[in-house]
Amino acid sequence: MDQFFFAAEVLANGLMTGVMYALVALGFVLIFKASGVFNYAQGVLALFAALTLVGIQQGQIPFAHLINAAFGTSLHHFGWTVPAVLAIALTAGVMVALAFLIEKLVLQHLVGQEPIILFMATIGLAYFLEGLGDVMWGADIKTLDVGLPQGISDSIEGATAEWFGYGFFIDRLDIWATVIAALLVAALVAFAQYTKQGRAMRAVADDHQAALSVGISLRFIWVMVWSIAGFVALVAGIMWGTKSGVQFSLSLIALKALPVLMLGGFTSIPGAIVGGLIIGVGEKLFEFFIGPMVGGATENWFAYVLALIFLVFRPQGLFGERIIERV
Amino acid sequence: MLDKTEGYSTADGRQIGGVLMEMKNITLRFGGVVAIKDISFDIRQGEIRAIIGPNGAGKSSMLNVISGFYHPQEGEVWFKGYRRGPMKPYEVARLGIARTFQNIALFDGMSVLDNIMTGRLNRMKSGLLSQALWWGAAEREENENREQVEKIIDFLEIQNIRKTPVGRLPYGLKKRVELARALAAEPQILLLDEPMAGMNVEEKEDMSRFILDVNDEFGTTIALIEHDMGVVMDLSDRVVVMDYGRKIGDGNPDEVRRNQDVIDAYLGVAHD
Amino acid sequence: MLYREAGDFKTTYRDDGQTFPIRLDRWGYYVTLAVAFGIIPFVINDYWASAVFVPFLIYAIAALGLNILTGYAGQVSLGTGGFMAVGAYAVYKLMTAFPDISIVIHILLAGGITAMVGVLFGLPSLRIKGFYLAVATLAAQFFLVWLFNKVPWFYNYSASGQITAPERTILGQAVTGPASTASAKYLICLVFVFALAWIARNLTRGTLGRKWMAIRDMDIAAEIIGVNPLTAKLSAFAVSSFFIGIAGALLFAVYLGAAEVGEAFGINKSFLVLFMVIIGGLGSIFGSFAGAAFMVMMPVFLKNVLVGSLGWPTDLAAHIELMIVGALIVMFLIVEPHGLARLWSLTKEKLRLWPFPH
Amino acid sequence: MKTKLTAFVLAGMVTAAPALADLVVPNLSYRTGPYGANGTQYADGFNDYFTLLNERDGGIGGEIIQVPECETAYNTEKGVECYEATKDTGALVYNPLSTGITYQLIPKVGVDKKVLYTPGYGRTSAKNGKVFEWVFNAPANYWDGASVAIKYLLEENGGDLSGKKIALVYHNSAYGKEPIRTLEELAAKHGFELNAIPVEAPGQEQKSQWLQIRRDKPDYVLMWGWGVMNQVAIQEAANIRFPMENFIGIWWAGSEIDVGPAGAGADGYKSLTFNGVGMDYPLYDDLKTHVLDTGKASQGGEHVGSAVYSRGMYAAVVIAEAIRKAQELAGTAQINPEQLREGFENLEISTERLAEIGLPDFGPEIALSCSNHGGSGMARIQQWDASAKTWNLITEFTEPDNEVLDPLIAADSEAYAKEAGITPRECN
Repeated sequence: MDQFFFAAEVLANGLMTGVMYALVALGFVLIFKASGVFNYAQGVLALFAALTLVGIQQGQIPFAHLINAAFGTSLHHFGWTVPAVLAIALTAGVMVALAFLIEKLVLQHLVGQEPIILFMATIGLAYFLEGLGDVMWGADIKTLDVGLPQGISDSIEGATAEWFGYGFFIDRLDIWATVIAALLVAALVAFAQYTKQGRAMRAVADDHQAALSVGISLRFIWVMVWSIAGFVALVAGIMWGTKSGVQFSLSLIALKALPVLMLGGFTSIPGAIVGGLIIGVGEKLFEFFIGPMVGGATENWFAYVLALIFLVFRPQGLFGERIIERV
Repeated sequence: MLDKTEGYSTADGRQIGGVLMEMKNITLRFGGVVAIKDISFDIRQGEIRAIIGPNGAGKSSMLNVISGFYHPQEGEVWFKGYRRGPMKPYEVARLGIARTFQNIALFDGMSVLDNIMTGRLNRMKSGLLSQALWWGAAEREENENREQVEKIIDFLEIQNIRKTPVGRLPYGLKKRVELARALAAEPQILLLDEPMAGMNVEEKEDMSRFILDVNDEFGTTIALIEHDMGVVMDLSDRVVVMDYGRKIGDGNPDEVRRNQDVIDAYLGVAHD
Repeated sequence: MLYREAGDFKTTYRDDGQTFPIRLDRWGYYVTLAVAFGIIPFVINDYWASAVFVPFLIYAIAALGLNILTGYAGQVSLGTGGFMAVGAYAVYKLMTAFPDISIVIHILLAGGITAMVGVLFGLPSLRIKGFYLAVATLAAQFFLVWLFNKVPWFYNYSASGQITAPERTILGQAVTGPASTASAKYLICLVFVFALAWIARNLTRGTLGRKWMAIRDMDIAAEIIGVNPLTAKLSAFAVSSFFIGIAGALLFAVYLGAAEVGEAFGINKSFLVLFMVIIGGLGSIFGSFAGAAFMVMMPVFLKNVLVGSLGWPTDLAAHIELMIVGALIVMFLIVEPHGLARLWSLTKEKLRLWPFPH
Repeated sequence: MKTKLTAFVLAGMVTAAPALADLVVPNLSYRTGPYGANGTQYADGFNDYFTLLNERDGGIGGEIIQVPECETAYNTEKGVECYEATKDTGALVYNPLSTGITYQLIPKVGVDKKVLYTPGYGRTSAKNGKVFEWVFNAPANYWDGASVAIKYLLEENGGDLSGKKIALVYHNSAYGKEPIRTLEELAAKHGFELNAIPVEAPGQEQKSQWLQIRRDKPDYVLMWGWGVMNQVAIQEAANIRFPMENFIGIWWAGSEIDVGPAGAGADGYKSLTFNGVGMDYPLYDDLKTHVLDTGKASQGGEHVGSAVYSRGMYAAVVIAEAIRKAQELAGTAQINPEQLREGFENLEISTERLAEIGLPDFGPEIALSCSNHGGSGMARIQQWDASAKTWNLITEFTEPDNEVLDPLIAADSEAYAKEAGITPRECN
């Protein structure tokens, strides 16, 4: 019986981790759908967003280190702090500006290139943003606090202890993250379905040429999806940053999203969500039950191997259409 | 063992041999859609056999069945007197069936010469080690096959573009290179998928001449599908006419031209 | 008119098929070889060997290997780091188990073992294509690294899981271990690079190379003209992994001397080699060398300029270096997506006309 | 134009060499990459102490100390490049703060005749000076750390750990695997049950590991972590309400940034240490006058007094003392690496000497010899006070269980000697 409760607890935690994976994967899917770019920089975007948020919140002077090195000054902070909500809004603004710049300086010049070239360009972009984030805000670990609650939820523990005789430990931050991620996903789906811009975005995803011919501005759509992806990255950055501090490793969550994409398909929003949940639950359960038998630390490869095996049997992914080959 | 059925003589006096390939009651479905419905016909040694029909008639599907790319749900394909089981496309190629494609399927990253050389891949047997060291069989084979390929290059008059990457060629030349690649395989049957599609009159004439010359010079059996009826009638010995996945006519060009069903299909008379 | 093609006629197909059909190219090639074999070994010191030449040569092998798979056969792989690890651990096990056998044989065997592992992980390529395959090869990357970290047999049960290369000699000269000289390390890598580049050239100009390129350019058409996708793809994986395995073996045994799998053969290595191939030029042997040279030398160069010459703090320099590397990669892809190899051939075309541009 | 460019490129490839006359102590640091936050503090402490000596005393024995910094990003290839770039500039000693780079340099320093000093990290069995002539890892190594931690737990439990369950959460790398063998020996000796749980780098996600701990309910958890792994582990431990006072990290899992994100939840967390923390040492008065206030502090002196900064400074202190000793033995201020090695082998840092330096009780006494390159192996426990945001030292320096460790070190170093073909030298 205890085993069952342990499994249930791992499952619950896995589901919540899965939602976070889905959130990161969603950023990938949006950009891939609209521009065919496989955006490796998504993880670094999350890091950059979180760094910017902390920097604005704490009133850090951007590029202080560079200025100090160049002019021998010793600048650090403006000496004010910015309330969380305002800081988040400002950061979102920065992400939109960033999206605009990326479109202007990079994507525009790469129209019509092979997917692999676009992919490599985003890795280059990832390097650049990583360096930029460090130069702008410094490389030390920063604590991020936007007022999200942390720690075990006593009410859930109490309630489950009463019902099952076993108190479930659920992190309140995870609950909040799950709720916010779920809301964000719902909002994005609604946006894509019901707004004019959303429809334009889907039109572009279906057929660039046709979309152009009915008067949709490709550049506008690209700036828009990159902005949305930047915003998604900001949310992901806040969640992960609150948990473990804002630092370099945040950018590695991109690697967690890749198997989710394989499983769900690069173009499917529901695929990203379901894929995220499967990977989240799968890797936690595997590490918890099988991990100790094979020496543990399986989480890095398990998701990939699972996705690989799945793909061998279903090459089009979870929600992809069956591919009919033509000559 | 070739089929024992007698051949026939064409109007221009060429002697056509026995049955080389025979399609027996072929039916092909994609999900619920029937692309080919119970079609039978044969292709004889040395003839130019055309399959025609309006858009969506199932011509391309038929060609894909012959080339082994699609596997029909019902019916049999007989080749050189043996029933051909379900095979991978590359195994079919090794039986001696080569083809061209409607939407040119050349290897854009390679030169014209290399593209044509790929047609001879199945004749090159040197091992990995020999190739790695470029010693013995590998080099000898390369040069021998190069000679064969050069003959085809001369034949199709594309000497001057030998080293050009295929991606840079104009459409008409690409079609010719594709024909060269198929010929390089020295096939028993050459399948041509709309060889004249998208060409201007002059290019069409050139292509017709090459097809006739190939048949004449190498004695290659040719099966082609074509949308343009006029060209086909001048070119082919016998014609199968398809419409909506069914066969509505089969015979020499004159017979087909007189066939009421064929006239209806091409004039767009409603089916009932 | 510096660079001429005219007047260089070939009378046999054999001559026409040679690697450098143009006389000037041939001379350039001989001069490069003469310098590489005849001059550099006598002037090289530890710094140049460790910072530039040895890593350049080893990464050139890895880039050749990945270029065979990705550039020639069209199968994108992000598992290079994992396959290099196979080569490294294979050579380590062989070196310690059979100390009396020549290291050259060990390195070749390590390549062979990696080839087998490569074929195994290449099997999914028959069903999975494009980006899905690229991500799928990450499974190999992560799984292999985990495996070598986890199973003590691979690192001879040492306490920390680090592997250290013992000293081995060729013709009395130490090529691995601490006593190996800069020129010995350089020379063994150079010999491997020379031989493997020659093999890569031979394979890509012949039957196998055409099969790979046919699969790359249009896999369905290739199958219909008679290319068996199974053997074509798996042979690409095998040959590519053979090269990459040798690169991994050399990286560990000759260059690093000691390695820890997660650190030395992590995902960053996969990206690094892929960058080399793409910046150098997909489907080009020269490009593999150019890309490796660029990616090895650029960071060293930037670091020395920023820290050594400008005197910036090291962390700021490192961050700015990261930005410059990233920006250069993006810029390169924008300016010439076909890589340095294409730039080189464009330059040659310009030179052919120079100084008469019209 | 072309020659200019070539000259520029060549200039870029060759580093500027410091004047050969000074004492050169390269600082192979990492201020970027996954462990940059920790590496920065360590490098600052290391730099600042030498800056202090230069500013206040004019160097050591009248010789200015040069500390050229080279960024390794915790990457072994860059580490090798840094080593090669600096080794011909008269470098005396290397301290790369990376187990991976250390393993690479161990064979190299033997040939190039450079001292490798790896306090509290690197290859444990380098303590055996008979095999590792050029490597020093005083005052303590990982096996010492493991043993001191167990000893502390023994004391807590009245000398008996039998039947207790102890879990080891470790960074799945060479560094994290180091203590396992020792802990297994100790488990056999003291009858506790050891459960080793790896965390794959970087360690952003540890839910399943900590749920395993919640299920298995070990009495104590030890941790060998580095970088983000520490922060996440401490937070997850707080989440499963693991009693923090039963959670002990190695010294690399005992800095302010590790406990910071967990906030109040980290209160009571313990870690090993072999150096003091905080600003309550007389030395900091001098540091303030000569380094901080004059704007010469490395990176603006942001981290002065933190645990990792102090450890970097401590490494500099030991190196400086070894240089002093070497100068004394050699009778010249301008020493070479061989002489420095002699200095290390005859190094003695007594409590009095530490007090003289201005760092009373900052580290354990050190006395090295030809055969002992690792010192006494003493370490102590510190505990985090989340409300005051300080580390408090809660034990005195404790000796490890050498009865268990000595045979392990002998076995491991002999295995290395055999593999590398080294004949251990005689020491008398």
